[in-house]
Amino acid sequence: MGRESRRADVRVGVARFTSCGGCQLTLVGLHDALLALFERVSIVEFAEVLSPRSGGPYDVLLVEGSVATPDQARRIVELRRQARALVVIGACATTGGIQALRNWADGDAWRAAVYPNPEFVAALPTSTPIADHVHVDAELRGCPIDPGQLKEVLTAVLVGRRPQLAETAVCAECKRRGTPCLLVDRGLPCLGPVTQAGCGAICPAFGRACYGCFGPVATPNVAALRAQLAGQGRSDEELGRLFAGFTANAPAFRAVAQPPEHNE
Amino acid sequence: MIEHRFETAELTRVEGEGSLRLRIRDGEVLEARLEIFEAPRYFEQIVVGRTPNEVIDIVARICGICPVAYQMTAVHAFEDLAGIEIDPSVRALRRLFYCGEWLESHALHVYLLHAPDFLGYDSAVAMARDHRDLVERALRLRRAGDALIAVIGGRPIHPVSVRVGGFSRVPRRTELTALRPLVEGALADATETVRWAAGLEPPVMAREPRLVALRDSREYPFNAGRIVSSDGLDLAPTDWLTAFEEYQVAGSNALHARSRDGGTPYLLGPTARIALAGSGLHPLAAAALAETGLADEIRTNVFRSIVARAVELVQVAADALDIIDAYAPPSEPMVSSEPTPGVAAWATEAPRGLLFHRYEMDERGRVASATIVPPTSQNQAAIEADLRAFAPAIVALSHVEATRQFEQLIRSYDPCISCATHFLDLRVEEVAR
Amino acid sequence: MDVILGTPAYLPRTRLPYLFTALQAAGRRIIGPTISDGAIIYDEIRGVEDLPRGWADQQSAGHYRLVPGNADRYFGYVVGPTSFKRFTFPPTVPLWRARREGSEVTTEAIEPEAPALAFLGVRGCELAAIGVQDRVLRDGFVADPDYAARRAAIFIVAVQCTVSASTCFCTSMGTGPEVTTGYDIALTELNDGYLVEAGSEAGRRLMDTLPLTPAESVQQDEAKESVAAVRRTIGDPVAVEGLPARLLARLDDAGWAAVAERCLGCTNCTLVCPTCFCTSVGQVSDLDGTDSIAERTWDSCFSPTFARVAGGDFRPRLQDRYRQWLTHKFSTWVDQFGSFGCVGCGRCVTWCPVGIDVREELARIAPVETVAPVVAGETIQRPVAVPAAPPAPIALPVVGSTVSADFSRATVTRIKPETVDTYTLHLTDLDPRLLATQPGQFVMVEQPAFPPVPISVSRIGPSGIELTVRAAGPATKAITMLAPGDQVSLRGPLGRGWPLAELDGRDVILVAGGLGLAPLRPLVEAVLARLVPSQKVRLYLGARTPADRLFVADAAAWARTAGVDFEETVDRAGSDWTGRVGIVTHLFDEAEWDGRDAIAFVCGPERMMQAVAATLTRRGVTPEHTWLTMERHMECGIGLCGHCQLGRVFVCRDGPVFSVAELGDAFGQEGL
Amino acid sequence: MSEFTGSRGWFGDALSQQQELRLASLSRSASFAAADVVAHEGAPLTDLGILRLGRLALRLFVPGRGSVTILTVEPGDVFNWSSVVPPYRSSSTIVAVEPAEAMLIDAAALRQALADDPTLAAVVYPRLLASVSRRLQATRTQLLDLFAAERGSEWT
Repeated sequence: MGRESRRADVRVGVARFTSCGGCQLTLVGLHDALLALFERVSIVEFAEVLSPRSGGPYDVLLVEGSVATPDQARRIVELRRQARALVVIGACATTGGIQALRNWADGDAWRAAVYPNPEFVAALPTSTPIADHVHVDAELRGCPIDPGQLKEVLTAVLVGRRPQLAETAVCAECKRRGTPCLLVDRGLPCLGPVTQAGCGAICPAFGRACYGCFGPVATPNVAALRAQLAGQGRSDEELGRLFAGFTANAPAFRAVAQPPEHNE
Repeated sequence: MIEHRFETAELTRVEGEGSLRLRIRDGEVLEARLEIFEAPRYFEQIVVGRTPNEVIDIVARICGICPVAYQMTAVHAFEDLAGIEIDPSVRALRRLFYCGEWLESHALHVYLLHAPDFLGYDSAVAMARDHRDLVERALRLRRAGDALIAVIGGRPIHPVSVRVGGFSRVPRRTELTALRPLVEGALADATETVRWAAGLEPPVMAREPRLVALRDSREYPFNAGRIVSSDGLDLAPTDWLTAFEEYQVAGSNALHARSRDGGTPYLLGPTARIALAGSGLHPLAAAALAETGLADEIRTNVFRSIVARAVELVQVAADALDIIDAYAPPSEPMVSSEPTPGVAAWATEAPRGLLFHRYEMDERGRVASATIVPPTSQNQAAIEADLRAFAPAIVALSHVEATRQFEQLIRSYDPCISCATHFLDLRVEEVAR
Repeated sequence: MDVILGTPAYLPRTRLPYLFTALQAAGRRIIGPTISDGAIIYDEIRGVEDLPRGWADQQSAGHYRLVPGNADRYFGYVVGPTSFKRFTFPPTVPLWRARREGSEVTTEAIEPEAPALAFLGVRGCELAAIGVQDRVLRDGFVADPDYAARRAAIFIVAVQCTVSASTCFCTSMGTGPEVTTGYDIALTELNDGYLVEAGSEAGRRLMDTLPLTPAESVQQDEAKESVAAVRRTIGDPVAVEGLPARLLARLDDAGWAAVAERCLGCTNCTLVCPTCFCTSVGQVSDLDGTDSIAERTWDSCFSPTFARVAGGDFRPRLQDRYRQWLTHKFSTWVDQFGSFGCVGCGRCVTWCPVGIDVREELARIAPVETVAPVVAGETIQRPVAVPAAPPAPIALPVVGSTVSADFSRATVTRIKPETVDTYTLHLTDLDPRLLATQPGQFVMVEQPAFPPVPISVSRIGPSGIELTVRAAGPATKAITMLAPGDQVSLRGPLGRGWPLAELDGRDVILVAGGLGLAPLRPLVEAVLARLVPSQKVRLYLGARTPADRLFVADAAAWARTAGVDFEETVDRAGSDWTGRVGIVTHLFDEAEWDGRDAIAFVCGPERMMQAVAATLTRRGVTPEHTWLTMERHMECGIGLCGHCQLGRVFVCRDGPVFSVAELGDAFGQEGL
Repeated sequence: MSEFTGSRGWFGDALSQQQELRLASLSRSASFAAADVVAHEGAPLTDLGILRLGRLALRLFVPGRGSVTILTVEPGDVFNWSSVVPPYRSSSTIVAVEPAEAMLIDAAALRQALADDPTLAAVVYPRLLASVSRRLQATRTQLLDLFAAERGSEWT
């Protein structure tokens, strides 16, 4: 039935928008699976690691980063046309990233604050997720993405099955890992109950509160968590900052996120 | 009149987005510019109003390759301001943490980004077909680096445990000793990497660059030391700004750094460290370097920087083993601290060279303003100077070959444009009129 | 001293290390209380120095702190976030490995690991919890081999509670504080040492090796009194009398939405619960998908995907999920396993980040004085008459040769397209048990790298069976892409089929919608094979369009059979279709027949079955004689994973065929 | 006219003899051959129909998809019920898919009769409403598209 042949020429691309590059580097972090992947697919675009760039069309295009310049807004539309499946990877691509905090501010002011000659800087006043611009077929959350989840998505694409990606809250991973709840036993402001799992509940296992880098679960009860944290004596300002993190621009968090005032 | 114009569309195998613009007329270099058009992310602004621990989380995101460098620089700046004495075990763990990042970063650059230039492949994928062993070695080294960062910080990229005063959690001794076989393997791989790299044939080049690095009397520089240069500079790690400044290059998103003495270009990174702080090398790394007989050429020929990186791979693997063996967990993972107003500044050695942070902290202990100077923006001037010097010899070659060598030159600096905003787009276009 | 079962002895505190030595000498690793991350958890401990000596735990809803307690005591705490299920039912367990080489498929069970462990410090509520899980996972319908193996390797050292927390309610649930049964050794911590009792022969033998002295009566009295004091302190916070029925009567209570306002849906309550057993199976495969390992992990009825199927979600709202959890623990668990699912340990109260207290929710939603008030105009009309009292517990299907939890291989010999996306696979080389499949039963079809898919058997022949599959998602699509000669792995036959014994010469009404005809086809064939002249068979089929009709040739033959009334309709058609267009209930809502002595079998989408059942009721068919097959998210197919629960039943285990009477309130209830 | 009354009549036992005669006086029998068009979508209706035999298809024209049959009228069903509701135009095209026989009631006269005789209206309207209601229920169910295949993402 051609189970083997039908996957031989899978063209995979990796494209980067506004980001730190950490999510695409996660590919390199797949270690042995990376070599297996090299043998299994043609990586036709991955500028930061490979030189030859044959471009599209792509069977799978992994897109990292947010849309933050006018040129990127045009480029993503073109890439979408060339991609059969477009998978967005990471907090920047799925929510706009930490740089989306500019969406709260006057973008020009921020530009002027950092650059002496802001007129040379071609940037949009907002940083937005890829899905705000084109249809996306799947998303990998996280800042950065989890190597296991990346491997799962690539395997699922090659095998032709649905990627198995957790949709529970981080709490479920804490419990499986055996980490006691930090909200309960230390009163820490943990975003785990409203944050999507997938990281393996790293932060609580390392003694600190989850800061929401995988973004909100599908139906987060942010209001209830916020009320609980406020009831423990936290100020509105602190709670606003708590949600103004790496996925602040995800709608459920955006509603309550408030980045600190800046000196402009 | 012949004008050669090189504009690479997008420089590949470098971290970030930028381009090279080179114009040569009748053998004279009119313009040599590394352009960075990475979309800006305004990190200096994002950190305003944040607490030190929030800053540590945020600045990691400047770079997916060297997040540890950003976290380490920031945490030491804040601890310096607050006058916190950290536990010696925490200090050792931070050094181990940084060793992990150097392993990762150097292994990636040496084998996956840079080696194909020397061996005549256009990518590691192509190289892997003939030299699977090299790629496997790279991945083993990276695995060791990833494991070291993850055991301390939870994950290899954007680790989570660094806090002002220590770590939110420290590993148990058994967790570290479990990694020993992996790191021993990395040491063997690193030692082999030095031999292999020394045997690579570089293009000819000889110049005497100005070098800047941290130097510490006790050890090879990571988190501590004084800022020194090949021409006699000697500053506290907090005082970078007294000798250097940042400026924005016209037509670019990048802020470059230059020396206040009139802008003499200077070079950071493995070459500078070995030249200026080589006395602190681990005996195994020093022996590996001596065996190559290339201690001088590393400095004068930037194409030999791959050897310097390889020596540093030995350095960090050997260093890591020593730290693991001597490790005893601190009594408390973290000492507490109070919000402190004032100026927090520090410099550490990122894999690519000296990284400087400076934060003005308001009366609540929140960031009022920030200056972050990554190594690549400091190296930029040196890269452009080298391009300028190197161009006339290369321009006679075929366009394809010339382009390849230009790219190889740029890659020799391991530029991280993500950091510098932070990418190179090398639009190579030759125009003869 | 000679240890006699049931006669307590005494171990001075200074000699407690001997217990560790004795257990370790017996080749056991010890799992017991130790401090980690600010809480007393259960983990491997090596000696008394790992115990939380001198620490107590302060607990209330959403709050836990370690505080200094009686400095000498090792067991001066109550319970922490871990439960011993972590070691009998670990968070992740590999179940089977599946491989494909060419057309050949192998599926091998992975041998359970069963380390010899000693649990130290098991409280009364925790012993009860182990007992509850024993009934679910070991002594139930199908035993979970991994659980059974691990459980058999456990030695239990119980410790009587001499302190309690504000969150405790074991007294109400009848599980504590006294440790009464199920242990090998039980300790009671006294001022200077331990009262030690053997609860099993193994316990007695171990006690023989300890430096015990006879227990004095004053020590025995002190032990009794300290436990009795705990009982008095806890009181009786939950009124359990009649609780299952009270809760089921309140499925429509506004309180569910109210608690959902506060509930984070985080899964903490279920995962700290020592009895919750819901799991999901994931496939870990190579890049080619030819080699995969199925891993079972802890899941929760609060997970967004838990009740999801290809077409939607049976419990889309947080209030649906909370109601599922609470009603399962305190009501439907009793129907399914003969006890409450709650042991009153209070973990779900303490470890809820927002401090939702089940005791308060139960009192608010199902108060004792409740006699479900009926207010005119406020009752909810359901399409089917709802019995006033909860129906009797459901008889489990006959277990035996008709249900098989093992995987076996079969070969695809033919694939026949039925519609544009639906195919019928003919399978041969079957395990003989599959040839004994009853109409209405199903199989789990497993392919390497894909999740197993429940498929109803659409024909049972002398040498093979047929499966009719719609390519609704990747896993079902992969099945439809198999070729003749390919093997598949099957687990089955599973579930309870159509009650053929109930036919009894009655008139038969069969109603199918869409793919629902697949599980009905073997029934139609069985009915027609035993048709007696006095019997009428009325067959009503609905489909989306003429092109979506299944088994067209079979249907034509049925229509020609004497004694069969055959009608079919489609939802819409082109102008070339001269048959009926409209909904399936219109085929018989104005018919002449009287359904009072008839038996009806219905299969189709749930909303369609509700309409059909309502129409059949109006035509006189009784709820007891109206049989349906239900769809829910099936993951294991053998009643062990919890996904397909529908009120009092598990669809895979107790069904998928149910009578409307059996389902009662659950049929057509939103969010169940 | 037994079509109107009695246990098998369309209006059941509710019609008085006088009312039955009145209705009968407005009615006539009609037969249709297969493929005969009984009504055109949007066209004025002159008769209310009650099908006795055969099958009528209610069709809507969908540009690009042609004529779609959304419902069939079976013996005992009413058709052209729009003839008693303004604007008295057919809401679909009605085609006989097999030879059919129907009772047609003059719509204008019926409307007048119903206006004149509230007791007649009190019998006819509920019956008509029951029939329309049943059809509405069916339409709702069809709208749910219960038998539709679930649509997943193309590649997953």
